[in-house]
Amino acid sequence: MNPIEMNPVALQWLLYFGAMGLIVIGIAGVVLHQNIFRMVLALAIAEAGGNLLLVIAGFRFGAVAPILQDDALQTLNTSNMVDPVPQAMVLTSIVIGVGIQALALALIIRIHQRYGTLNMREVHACMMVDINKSAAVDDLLSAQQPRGRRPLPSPPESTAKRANNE
Amino acid sequence: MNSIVLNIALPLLVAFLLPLIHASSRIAARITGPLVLMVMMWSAVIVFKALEYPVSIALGGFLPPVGVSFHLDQLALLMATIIPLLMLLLWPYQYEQNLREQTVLLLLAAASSGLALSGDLFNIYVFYELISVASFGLAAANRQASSFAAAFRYLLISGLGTVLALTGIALIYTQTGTLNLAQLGLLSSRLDNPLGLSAFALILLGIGVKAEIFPLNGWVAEVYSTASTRTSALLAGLVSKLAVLAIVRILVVAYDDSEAGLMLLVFGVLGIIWGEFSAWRAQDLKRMFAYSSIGQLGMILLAFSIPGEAGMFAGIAMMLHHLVVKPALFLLTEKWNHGTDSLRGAARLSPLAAALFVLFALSLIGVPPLPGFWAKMLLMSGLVGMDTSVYYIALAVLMIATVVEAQYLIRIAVTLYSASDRSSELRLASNTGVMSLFAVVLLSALLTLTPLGSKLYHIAAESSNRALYIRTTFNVNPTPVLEHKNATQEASL
Amino acid sequence: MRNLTALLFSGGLAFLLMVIAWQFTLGDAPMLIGAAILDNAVKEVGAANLVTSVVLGYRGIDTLGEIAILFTAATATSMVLGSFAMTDEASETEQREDGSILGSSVRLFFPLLLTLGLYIIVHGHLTPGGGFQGGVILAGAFFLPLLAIPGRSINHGGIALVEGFSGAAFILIGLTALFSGQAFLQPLFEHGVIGHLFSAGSLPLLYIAVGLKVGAELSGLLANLAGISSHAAEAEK
Amino acid sequence: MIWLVALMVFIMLLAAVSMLLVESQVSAVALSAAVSLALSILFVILQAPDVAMTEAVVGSGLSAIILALTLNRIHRFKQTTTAETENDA
Repeated sequence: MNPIEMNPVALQWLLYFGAMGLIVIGIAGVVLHQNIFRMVLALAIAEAGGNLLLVIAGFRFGAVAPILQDDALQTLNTSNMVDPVPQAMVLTSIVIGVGIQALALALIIRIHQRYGTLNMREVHACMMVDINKSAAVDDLLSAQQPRGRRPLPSPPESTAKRANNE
Repeated sequence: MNSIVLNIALPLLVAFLLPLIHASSRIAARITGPLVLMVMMWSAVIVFKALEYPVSIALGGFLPPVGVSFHLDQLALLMATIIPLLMLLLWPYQYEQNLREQTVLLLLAAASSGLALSGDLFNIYVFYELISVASFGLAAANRQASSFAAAFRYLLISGLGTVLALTGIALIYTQTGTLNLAQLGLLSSRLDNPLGLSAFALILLGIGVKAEIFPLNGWVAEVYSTASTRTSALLAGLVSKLAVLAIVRILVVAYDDSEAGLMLLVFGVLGIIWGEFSAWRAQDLKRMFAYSSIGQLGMILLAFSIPGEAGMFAGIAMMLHHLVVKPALFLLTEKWNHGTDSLRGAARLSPLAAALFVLFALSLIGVPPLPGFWAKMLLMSGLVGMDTSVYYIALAVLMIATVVEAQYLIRIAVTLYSASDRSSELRLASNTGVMSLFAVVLLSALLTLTPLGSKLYHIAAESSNRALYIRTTFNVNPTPVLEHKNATQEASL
Repeated sequence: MRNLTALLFSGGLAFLLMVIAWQFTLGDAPMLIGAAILDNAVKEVGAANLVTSVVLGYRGIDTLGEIAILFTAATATSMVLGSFAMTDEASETEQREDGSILGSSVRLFFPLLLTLGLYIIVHGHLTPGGGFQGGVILAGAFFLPLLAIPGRSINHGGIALVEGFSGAAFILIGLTALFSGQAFLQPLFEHGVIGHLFSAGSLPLLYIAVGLKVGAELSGLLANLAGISSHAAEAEK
Repeated sequence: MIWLVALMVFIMLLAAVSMLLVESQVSAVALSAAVSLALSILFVILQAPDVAMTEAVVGSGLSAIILALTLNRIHRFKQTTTAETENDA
């Protein structure tokens, strides 16, 4: 593939559009979606958008990948390469992202076991009930109350078979 | 000087090996963590003492700006000393099955030290992420259903912050082609445009998640009331300050104009209003302190938004004051974890804890002889000194917030000392030992106010000196700080 | 309140993105440290893959932070799912059907994936790929049999051993440089001939450490998420 | 070449949007893997083979596996509990 034949302006707009689009879609998903599993997916999408933006930051028209192979190993010509620094940063950030995602999924498994739901609003309500219970504060008086609607009735613990908390 | 990297390498090394140490000898595993923290403190103190002027060390032997560099100045080393000290105080000594928690705490110590020392934008991001993941783990360590849910919500908000910060870093890199803070300082004219400022806003919001910045602080009350008190104390006391420190470094070095500072001011004022009024309405101590810490963090941001030495001085003073007071107050909630009404007459059952509460509360409000008063005084005089209407509005908000703060803290104090109408089963707050240590620190700060103040002023002058930072990193003529005082004033003009 | 905050937040974000989109200058962004690295990396580090020389040389501390993050995430995951991985879902082993075809094909794949992963790790300084990519493939190689062959359990002690020592190896290589009078994480040894397998000083060693660390971390993580019983956790009790 | 980029960006954004809107969780996982795949092709075009490889291996491999494992575990849990409640009734 010959990068020179690309139309630079259109290409750059397309790529920026793609990266910004991913970030916006991802953030919108996290803010608006009610399913916690889907929120984790949306977060990964937003992170991917950030990564794409970084790689675009290092891209040069007409440049090649920053790896010396075949002929270039003889000449050691590194002048027409794309910037390797953003690529290294993206490598780091992808791995960080997957670590955080795994932790989020572990938390989802536990939340689902204890509260029996994947709906963020219900999870939040159950959590507030638990917090208020442990603080021995009346629900209606709680400072958290005006945040949303009244807490849902007690979490479906009976079906969720509360894990033994030794 | 190079040996300061041990503060990062050693806790990481031990954290990696801790499961193996545990498998061979449990006693060794139990003492390793505190031992490592002591070594860290020792190494930080040694470097701190030997430091006459700021030094930059190049990691991997690649000179900045190409490689990652650490910036060692008094502020960074002060934090590097405080981190292991605070962790030693809040270390979970008595629990049995806490191998993983200890591992995570060591990782948190390493990441915190790295964040305090780092002089590279992306390196700051990496250490910040390490702090994030470690604090998610600590938030969930309680293993209650509610703490899982709180940790998950914390993770999501933090994840959003990560994306924003990463976008901000990408924008800065697009504009300048570098990541080194000092070089960003040299190129700050390229960042003095809407794009550069929005990059700063993104990083501010992203890193600000840990600093409990206004729109992204939904997690604060949830996590602090579900996690263990030690974790709350660590997150509110240490992690939030480190996030603020990272933001301030970027602000001071790379954004030497008023707009970025104004952004800090706006978020600070919003945080003060939201935090203090929510705290006023809170019905139990944990959430009250959580919201009040949002307000306090807002004040700290407000202080750092004042350009020059005055703002840095006020900010560092408020930061250190909050660092001592807030963990102590959180330790208090370990036993007093019920609604405020149940605290009626608790002073008779545990007089020491109640007295300590009153001491810390008065200092937090800013009652004259106590250190908190001087910190707030610095902030107010800094705001007045700016002589701009925006800062006067901020001052008015600060005054009102102080009244609100006084109202709810004194309400608690009165409840503590009022006659109880029922036989309460409250016992002595269990951590009065550690709390008294915090009180001793606070009171000794009071006794040594003059030398402490001049030392802090010295630190503030050094770390608000942008020219010095840049010169240090590029290792041109490292000269003692005092000669640069004039240069600071010129730079701030 | 919550909706208001969300609205404020998204409004501010949309404004920011508008500013960004409006301000973007089309054309080449400045390249400062990138250009310096391209000029010097071959003689300073000696790796044919310049991304590797950035990842392990110029920004080695970031990589250390990154494996630490993965380790923290794995530790926190086992803290969350932890010792009662089995108690909640006691019946899971019986639910897995005995897929003999699946099992034998997995047995066939195992050495293939293992070789591929190791190849990618060892050639990280020459070709695209390296410790992370190879580590992920290694984790896949060790995890697939667990999924496909019933009754197979993972050796958590072995995983802890590998992840502990490989992580320690990375730091110790860095500390060796420090104590021999150089900077922390400075590449060691002679560079050798660029493009050869044994070149680029200590970089291949670092990448092997990273690969093993990532592989061990991720296989533990996968096993944990899949709910496969952990001997180590029970032993810990 | 530009058409390939346009196609990839289009596929990526489409998959991302439908990932949020689609009903089934399993398809959402598959769509997020598709986003990663399109993204890794973009990385190849942007001369970043290292990143492309990582994104392909991590994004559409590892990430999809851990998501699927989680779904499997949640689903299995749901089945066992509903069976139990039926028995109780």
